[in-house]
Amino acid sequence: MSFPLLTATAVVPAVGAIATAAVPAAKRTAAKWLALFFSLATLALAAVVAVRFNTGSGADRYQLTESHSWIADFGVRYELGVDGIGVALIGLTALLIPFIIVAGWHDADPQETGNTRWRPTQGFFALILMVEAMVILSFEATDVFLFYILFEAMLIPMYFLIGGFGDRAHSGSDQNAAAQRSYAAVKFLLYNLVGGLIMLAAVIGLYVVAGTFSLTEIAEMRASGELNMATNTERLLFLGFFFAFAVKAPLWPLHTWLPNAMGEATAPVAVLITAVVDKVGTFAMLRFCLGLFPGASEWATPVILVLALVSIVYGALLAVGQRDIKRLVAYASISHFGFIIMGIFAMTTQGQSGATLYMVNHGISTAALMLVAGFLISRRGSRLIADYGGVQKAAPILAGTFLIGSLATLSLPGLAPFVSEFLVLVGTFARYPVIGIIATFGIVLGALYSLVLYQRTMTGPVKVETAKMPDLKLRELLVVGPLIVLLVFLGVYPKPLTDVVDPAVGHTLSDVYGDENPDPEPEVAAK
Amino acid sequence: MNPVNYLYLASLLFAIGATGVLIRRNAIVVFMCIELMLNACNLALVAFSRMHGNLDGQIIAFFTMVVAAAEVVVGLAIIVSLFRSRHSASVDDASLMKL
Amino acid sequence: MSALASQAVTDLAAYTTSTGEAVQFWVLGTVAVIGALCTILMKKAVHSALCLAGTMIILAVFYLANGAYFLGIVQVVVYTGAIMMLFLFVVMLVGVTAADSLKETIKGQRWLALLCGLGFAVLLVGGIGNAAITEFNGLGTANAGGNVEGLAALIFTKYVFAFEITGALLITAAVGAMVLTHRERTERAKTQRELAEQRVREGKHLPPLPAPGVYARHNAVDIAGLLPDGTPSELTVMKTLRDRGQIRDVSTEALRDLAALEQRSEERLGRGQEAAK
Amino acid sequence: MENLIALLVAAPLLGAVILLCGGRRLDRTGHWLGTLLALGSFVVAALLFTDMLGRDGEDRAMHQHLFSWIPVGGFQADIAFQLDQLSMTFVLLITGVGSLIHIYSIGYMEHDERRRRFFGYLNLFLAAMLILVIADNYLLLYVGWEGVGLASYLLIGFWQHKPSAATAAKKAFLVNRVGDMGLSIAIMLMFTTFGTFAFGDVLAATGETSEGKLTAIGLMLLLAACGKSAQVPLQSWLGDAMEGPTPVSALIHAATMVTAGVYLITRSGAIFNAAPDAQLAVVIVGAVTLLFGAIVGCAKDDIKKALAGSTMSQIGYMVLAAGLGPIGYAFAIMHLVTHGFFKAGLFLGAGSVMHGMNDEVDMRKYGGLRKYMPVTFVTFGLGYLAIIGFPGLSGFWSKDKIIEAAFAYGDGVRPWIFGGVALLGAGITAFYMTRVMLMTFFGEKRWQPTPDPHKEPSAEPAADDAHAGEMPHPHESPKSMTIPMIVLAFGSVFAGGLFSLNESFVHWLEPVTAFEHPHPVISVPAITASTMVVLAIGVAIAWFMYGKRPVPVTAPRGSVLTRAARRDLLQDDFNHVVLVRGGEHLTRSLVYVDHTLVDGVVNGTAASFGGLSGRMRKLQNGFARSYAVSMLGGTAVLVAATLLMRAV
Repeated sequence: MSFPLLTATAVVPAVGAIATAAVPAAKRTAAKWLALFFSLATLALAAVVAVRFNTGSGADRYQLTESHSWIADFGVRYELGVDGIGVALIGLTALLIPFIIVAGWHDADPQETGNTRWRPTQGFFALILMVEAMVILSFEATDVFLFYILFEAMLIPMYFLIGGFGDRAHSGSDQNAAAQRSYAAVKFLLYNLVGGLIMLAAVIGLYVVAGTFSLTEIAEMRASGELNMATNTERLLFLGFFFAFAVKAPLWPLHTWLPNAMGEATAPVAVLITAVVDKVGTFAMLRFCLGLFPGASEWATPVILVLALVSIVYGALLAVGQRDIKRLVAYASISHFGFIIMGIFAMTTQGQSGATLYMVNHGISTAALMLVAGFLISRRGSRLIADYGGVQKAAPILAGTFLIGSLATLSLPGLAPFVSEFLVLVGTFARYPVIGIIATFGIVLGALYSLVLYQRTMTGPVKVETAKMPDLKLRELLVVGPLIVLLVFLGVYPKPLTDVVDPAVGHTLSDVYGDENPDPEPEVAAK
Repeated sequence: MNPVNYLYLASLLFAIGATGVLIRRNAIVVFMCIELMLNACNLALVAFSRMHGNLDGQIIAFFTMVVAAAEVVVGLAIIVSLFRSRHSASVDDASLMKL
Repeated sequence: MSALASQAVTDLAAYTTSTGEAVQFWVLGTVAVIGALCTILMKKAVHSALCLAGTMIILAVFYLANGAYFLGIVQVVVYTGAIMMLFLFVVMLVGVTAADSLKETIKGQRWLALLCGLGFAVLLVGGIGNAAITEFNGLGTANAGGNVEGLAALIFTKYVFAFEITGALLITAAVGAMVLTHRERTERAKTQRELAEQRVREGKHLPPLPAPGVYARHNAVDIAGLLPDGTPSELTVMKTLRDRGQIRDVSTEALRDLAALEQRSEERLGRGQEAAK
Repeated sequence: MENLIALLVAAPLLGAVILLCGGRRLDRTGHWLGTLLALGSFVVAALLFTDMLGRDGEDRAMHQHLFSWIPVGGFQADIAFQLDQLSMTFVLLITGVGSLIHIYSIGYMEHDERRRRFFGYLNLFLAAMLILVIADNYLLLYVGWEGVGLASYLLIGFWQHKPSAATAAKKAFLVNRVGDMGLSIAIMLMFTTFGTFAFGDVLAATGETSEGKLTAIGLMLLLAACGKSAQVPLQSWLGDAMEGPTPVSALIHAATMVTAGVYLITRSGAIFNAAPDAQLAVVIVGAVTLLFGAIVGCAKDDIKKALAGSTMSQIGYMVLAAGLGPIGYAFAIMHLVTHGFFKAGLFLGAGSVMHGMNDEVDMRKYGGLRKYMPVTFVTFGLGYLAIIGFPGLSGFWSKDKIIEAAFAYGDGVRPWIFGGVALLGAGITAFYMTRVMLMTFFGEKRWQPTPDPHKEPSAEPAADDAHAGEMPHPHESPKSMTIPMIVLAFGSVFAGGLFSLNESFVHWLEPVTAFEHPHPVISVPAITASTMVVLAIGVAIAWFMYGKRPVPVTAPRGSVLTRAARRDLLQDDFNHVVLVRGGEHLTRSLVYVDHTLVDGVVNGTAASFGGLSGRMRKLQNGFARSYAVSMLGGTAVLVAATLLMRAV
């Protein structure tokens, strides 16, 4: 029995959460450092996982596996294992959390001093770490039931993070702000709970049909042909799972919770939502929808592709129409999630590798843009684009980083998102040319909302309020700098990532297509 | 005649008692109706014991009476104290369960 | 009595009963049903109680006819004798209240109730008929050693625990009843002086309440006395009657009398004027 | 030697990184560093060029494979460079002109406190442009393609405090993005068709697929070219791009970036050769733009906008030539190079004039400047002669050849139509360039006090209020500005002749772009002669209109065409009404829909559940008797159920 590495990656942040929560009220700063330390420790462990992960051709699909009986009566097992996709996303999560913590360093400082029993800061960071633990474990779970538990459980800390620690920059009275905040939090919770409920039904149905929750066992049964699932059953179960993931992802028309949640939450929490938690949805589509119900996935592909297409265009258009910086970023994310889902269900190597890369890159780029936007908002105290202008004059570094974030969002070549977006487009185009071409319009719209945002906030005549705006402080620079470096690096040399991801994508596609080559052959045989 | 008729009679009385419980507002009358239902049961039990040719049915009926007595005692006591506190013996006045 | 009983015992073990019993059943059964109906339909609780008592006695007779002599007697003694009397006491205690009226206050309650009742009856009858019990073996063997002995044997052997527990139950009930109804006086009773002072303090009606019917040339306690302007005053009638809503209002006829009196005096005065001329 | 290729890009890229991340401490030295690195890149280019000359025609192409970029399944993208004669030509042009303009900017941007940043952007542009021309596959080309777009975005919007500049920058980027869409679709098509998008493999395999596919690819590439090279219908951004500093206009929007489209088409020659329909489309676009730009150029009073129109039209010539196929490629590139010289020279001259005139851009407020800034006058004049195709100067050699080739295009009416258009274009060019020349340097002074820059922002920022309201006193610009102009003037005089010397340029390019001699429908001398005539007519008209009569300071109302041309032939109004307004309405309505419909459905369900539970709540009326009813009912149901069970 070797050292349970995967468990450790989840336990460390969980312990950190408890420890942080236990820090007495007076020692607020200590709590922050403690949380940061634990998140960094998690990052180190994630690095170890990435190193230990074998990307060789002969390597098995799930590695570093652990398996213990949990609820014997229902055959529920505590089964962990990572494939390349999991490794990539664990890496992303473990990487982003420290930045989120540093970015939110002062977000949860209590406004009214003196109240010694009131410990918001501890709670804030503890909740973030708790989310990290659950997300990482859900990337590792190979037991459907275990995954479901985590999938649902991570809603609770998210709920408190959204409802409890709102954005202080808010137009309107405090009560108004509080009302909107709790509305957003409840909306987030309800949407995801409904999805989860339907998924639960599907999970039970799966158990009835397959008699086990274990991905690996089901895969074996499928391979040996023991698993005889009626076509309709499979489709219903698939829909049950997909609905939950589509809410989480979010896919049009189930997206409306995201703008509220991201708008009302603090910027770091917004990043946590869109860059980390939502990825569980798209990741689960790859691992569970395709892995468990390949036939149904193929059956549903056309509809899903159309929905994804709608998300892309619709999200981008709404982003153009937004007045609120954070809502704009939220709608941009909806558009990007459209790309991810399109790549997944294009069912080509390029598409799915692109989608996986997209998850990582979108995480990083959105984090960069959103966190800078958060710094900007915290300076001016307003989320309305109209309140800004000429910031570039007062705070060139802030403007520069903001510009790079925007450029990453519009997936400029040379930055990471371009690689993934182009892969997705190529992968889709190879099988569904029309959809691919329409999706390509997305890059124009992407440029539109990104540049409009930059132009309205950063350029133009200097406004009185923005004239004296201070530039990025060291702490903020420490958050944004590495992210930007990472964006450039992954844009120029994404090979390390693709090497990890590709075998996993191969396995996923072999779930659907068996041994035959999933990609359509080019017309002219390549030399 | 077939003693089954006793059972028919019993069920008839029982139904009447139940209806009474439902339509009367005076707690005392409601109680009487309950007593009526109990008696109907007793009648049925007695008839059963005759049919099966053993006395167990009568024993149960006997116990029923005892329980009924106890119930009446307590119940009427409740009614009295209720009347003292609210000057009314209407079951509808005690509608505090309303949301 | 015992002879009749032994007579009954002999012909009990049969597939059908004697015509005598049949006649008895049909006659008394009808009465019992009517009694039950009266119980739930009578407006006054007292009447309901009496009807119920009647029904119970009839049931006692049926017990006897079914060979349950002990129960028959107990029925008469315990139920009709004790429980029903208890009921009557409580009825007296509580008195007549507005709850007595049969007018329904909850919308649709009555129809629903009737529906359920009828449906239930039909179901039970149907069920029993459906069970189709044709033959039955009477209590001849069971009652051979006498009914009471048979019961005693069972109670003190097979059902002894249940028996003990019912005993406990009865005691508990008795205690419970006492606890519920008994009210401990916690403070000293007020003297008349104190009461008077309290009345003065609260500005209540100071002098003794006017007797009923005093100003209205009536002398029944349930008639409100009239104020000088001829309107009746509730105050003059005792509280219990007021609570029961048993106030006979005679103000109208009193006013008519007044009018008549004035007319007559008019006539007299008129005559007086003529005399003056 | 081949390993030096990467150095071409590395040098300016390094400069960009250092200058943009360096911070204020580099403010004093930054511009020198940038210029040095640009020159370094030029030196490397020269070395490679000499090395290349050393070899013989066929194996002059050099390759350098750095590393595998995106390896995913069959999708293999590499960071790899290919330097053949075509690329070499561009590299020399870019680094050469680029370095000159770096030097010019040192003087030009002297008063701008953000000069370091400016040079950083310039270096970034050089790097991107070099990547574009030395990439060995379409995807890497795409990187450079968007890179130059970014650089031009940054440089057009360099004076961000001016809303007009920011808007122009955004517009340029967006319009380019539309073109980029074409490029990316083309790449996807190539991938699905050939399974690769490396130049070598694709261009070699064109024979193996259907003409339809190739036509589709060709049209997509054309769309890309239209975006980048400001061809109709995507030309609208170039005029506004003049908001940028003049050196930027000279380098990016005259000499190099805007010619990327021509490079793309020439580079993909094999595809176009196999798809005549696509070629025809290219030719038509070129011809239309040629006239469009020329007409716009005639009407503009803003000197830079006039030059921008001319650029558009000249690139129209190149695209036209590139569309002609093997008979045209070489001349397209040749005109591209010569144009690079003289148009850059003209822009720098314009910049120098504005420099002397307190940043006045309206030619109607110039006049008689030749005495005051002789160097500028001479260099500008030489550029002028070159562009109108005065015999013996660069423009003459390149443009005349294009006209010939146009007359040799296809059969039937085509040669007449396109040849005629090209000829007409030459005439109009002569007209508007003469107009610019006369209005600027001849005639009497029409100088006006400088307007307050804050009221109507002029193209230049050095709008320090010192100038406001005072009369301009034109003076010659500093050496750092004049020297590049002189060098470029030399180029515009001699380059054409040099290239045409026993067709050296054509032969130089022949291995890359196959070459056939054009066979015009009318004899070459006739064409040359008619060109001369048309040219003379154009100049004469201009002289009568602007030379003899005094030029009014406020523009006359002019004919319908003139007014339309002043507004870019109403093309912008169309965009504004259809795209901008329509888009705004679309997004607004969508926002509304999202809030009411999509969100409303969900909220509606929630509300309905609330109402339902409210009604259920009524059942809990608290009356024991009604509860009892339900109990009895329930019991009845149970009994019924049991009975049924028994019965069944």
